[in-house]
Amino acid sequence: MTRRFAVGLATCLAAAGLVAGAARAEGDKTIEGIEAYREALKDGNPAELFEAQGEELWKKKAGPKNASLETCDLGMGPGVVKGAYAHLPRWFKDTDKVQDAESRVLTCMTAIQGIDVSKYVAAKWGSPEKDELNAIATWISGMSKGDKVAVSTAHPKERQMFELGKRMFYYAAGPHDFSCSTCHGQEGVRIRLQDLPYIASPKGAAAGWTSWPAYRVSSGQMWGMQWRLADCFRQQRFPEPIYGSDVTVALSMFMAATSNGATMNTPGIKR
Amino acid sequence: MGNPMKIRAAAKDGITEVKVLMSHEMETGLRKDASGNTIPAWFIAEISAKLNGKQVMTAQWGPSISKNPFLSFKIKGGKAGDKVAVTWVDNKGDTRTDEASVT
Amino acid sequence: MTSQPLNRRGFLTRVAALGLTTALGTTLAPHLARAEWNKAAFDGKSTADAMKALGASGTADSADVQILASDIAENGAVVPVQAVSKVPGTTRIAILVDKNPSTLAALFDVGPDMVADVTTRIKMGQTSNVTVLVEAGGKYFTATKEIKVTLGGCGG
Amino acid sequence: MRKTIAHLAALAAGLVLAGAVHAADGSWGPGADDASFQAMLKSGFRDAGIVKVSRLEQDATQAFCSDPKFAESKEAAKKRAEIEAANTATIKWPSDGNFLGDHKSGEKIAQSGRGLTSTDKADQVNGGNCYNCHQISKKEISFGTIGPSLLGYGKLKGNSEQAQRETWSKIWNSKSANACSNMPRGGHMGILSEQQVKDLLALLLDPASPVNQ
Repeated sequence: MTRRFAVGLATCLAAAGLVAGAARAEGDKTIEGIEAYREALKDGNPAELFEAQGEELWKKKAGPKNASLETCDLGMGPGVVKGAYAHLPRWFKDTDKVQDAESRVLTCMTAIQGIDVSKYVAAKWGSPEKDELNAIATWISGMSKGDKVAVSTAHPKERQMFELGKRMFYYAAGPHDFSCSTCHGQEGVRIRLQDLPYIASPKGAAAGWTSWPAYRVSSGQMWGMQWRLADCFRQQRFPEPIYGSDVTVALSMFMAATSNGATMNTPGIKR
Repeated sequence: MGNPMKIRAAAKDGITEVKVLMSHEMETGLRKDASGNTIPAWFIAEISAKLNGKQVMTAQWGPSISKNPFLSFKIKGGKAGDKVAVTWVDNKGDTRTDEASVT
Repeated sequence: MTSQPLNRRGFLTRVAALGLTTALGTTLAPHLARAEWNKAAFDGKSTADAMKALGASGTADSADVQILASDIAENGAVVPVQAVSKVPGTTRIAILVDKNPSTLAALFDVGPDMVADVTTRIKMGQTSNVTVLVEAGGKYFTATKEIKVTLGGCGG
Repeated sequence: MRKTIAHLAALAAGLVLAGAVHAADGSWGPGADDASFQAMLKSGFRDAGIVKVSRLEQDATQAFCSDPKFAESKEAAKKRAEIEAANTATIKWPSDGNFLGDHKSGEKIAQSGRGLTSTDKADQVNGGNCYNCHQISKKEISFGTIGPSLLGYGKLKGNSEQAQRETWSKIWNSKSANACSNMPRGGHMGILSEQQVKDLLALLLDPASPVNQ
């Protein structure tokens, strides 16, 4: 990666050398300011408001079957939420699919509550339907806060999802030739002032995986990983990934399994 | 009546620090929707807090306070088990009160 | 947890429908604070305007007033600001963002049971001076700091 | 541009097959389990706004660069050179022979990251996304670092015709010099108009531009 990057830009790099000194002093001050800003935000994360809503939705009877989601099996047995997020995505016997928290909740809404989830899948980001799903995912993720990520790739389908996700990570297309790796394929770079984790590395994968769902201060919205990925694809100039689809689960699987052993710090707070 | 607030109140060395998160849009009245219509101002205008029923804090806010507001303030006195109640009223007259115990 | 009794909500809805509320809708809102919502001050388009509406004259910078905020905000939608007054007898603390359309962000009445130390988060449309104004014994003290607002993300 | 993509898609299909050989050691990655990967792509996306699922079709350059491990390998050197040559052949030089536009317009284009996303309108003027990855003018402190700093670019490089041609080809088609550059092919892919590329050149090379102050 470094090599291909360096080749075409050697002339520009020389130019950078001229001014690097001055730019660095200015840059350090900027970074310090941003650090202080981020620190100040940690004091109160509005994600807590969404966790409360998510818990309420989980426990509320709804749908044609007038049932709550309290018997939903997130992989630790029916009704067990504590610690479940740290083990997702995983393969589920009943669906014979690898699912993340968000796609699994859709399965439970269908099976337990009798809800036709197609309207939830189709709904726009920021719609009441998607807000419900985000709140539920936020609450589930918070119930694994402090746990170590422990995602299995032992089942052949889990292994397959991991590999498909890895391949998707490097898939370049669209008018800008962007892939996930264009921005997240190397260490220590940023877009504007936004640090970009190198997601193919354990440290970078952890930085991404363990801090979503997160409250976005820029929009005042609560984003789950599904929304995070969808917006990455939007900025990649890709079409929209379908909520809960294999491509989203595959990327999550790649990230989650690469970050195994890291500590869940969800829900997070982001710019 | 909005969604519940999140209130944390902790007493230390004779001071109770209260941290509140509120669920509110805090529309400025300056933004336009997709069809170009101005979205009306909608924001928490007044906020107050009581410690064991006694008013200890009042404030007025404008639309320059961020969406899903955060407020932290300090009360003289207070001890574990005391009740802190926070109330907001928005410019549409909607209001909400939530309570928490001091830890 | 207590919520608004429905009958009063209904009343307010009807009032709104009749167009009796002002644009900011405050006329008939219930009042918790001692003072009426200070429309004139919140309508102020600059620090000077807002201060005038607050009756603040002869303001002076004071080391006893502190504004604690990062030099740079990664996003103007949420800028944490802490306002602290060590001036004895502080009765009011205001946070003003000079370049905001509504300059006055917050106005706290500091009663005898309160420490003059409040933190909230404000919106900033652009890089601007932010002023903390303190009233104590009829006198006014200030502290001002420039907070830079940067563009984060891809801008798309 | 659409024509180019269709044309190159055929090339890409060939490449994907070639990839299958390369991955025959039992590892995953491009080429392996291709059916599953294609099925995943097909079922995983939907049209949104101005963006159709057909955007997922790759041209030869994109297909090649989607397997970075191979693309950077010794064995791929020949292929890399071919890709660079093919991209070089696409470069359109300024129709009136003038390379430099207006550096002030260039700054605006460099600042903008808009255009061609599913939430952009079809008539949205595309930005260059430049500050997202490069430091350019000293005044803008919010800049990315995926690309090198371009501060003082023209001061170092000069404003000769050669400097202009090099810079033009880099912006028009970055893959002409580096098959898998992270930089978009601004002119070639129709992201930027000829005038916009001229304005960006002025931003970088015009001695009066803030970049060179």
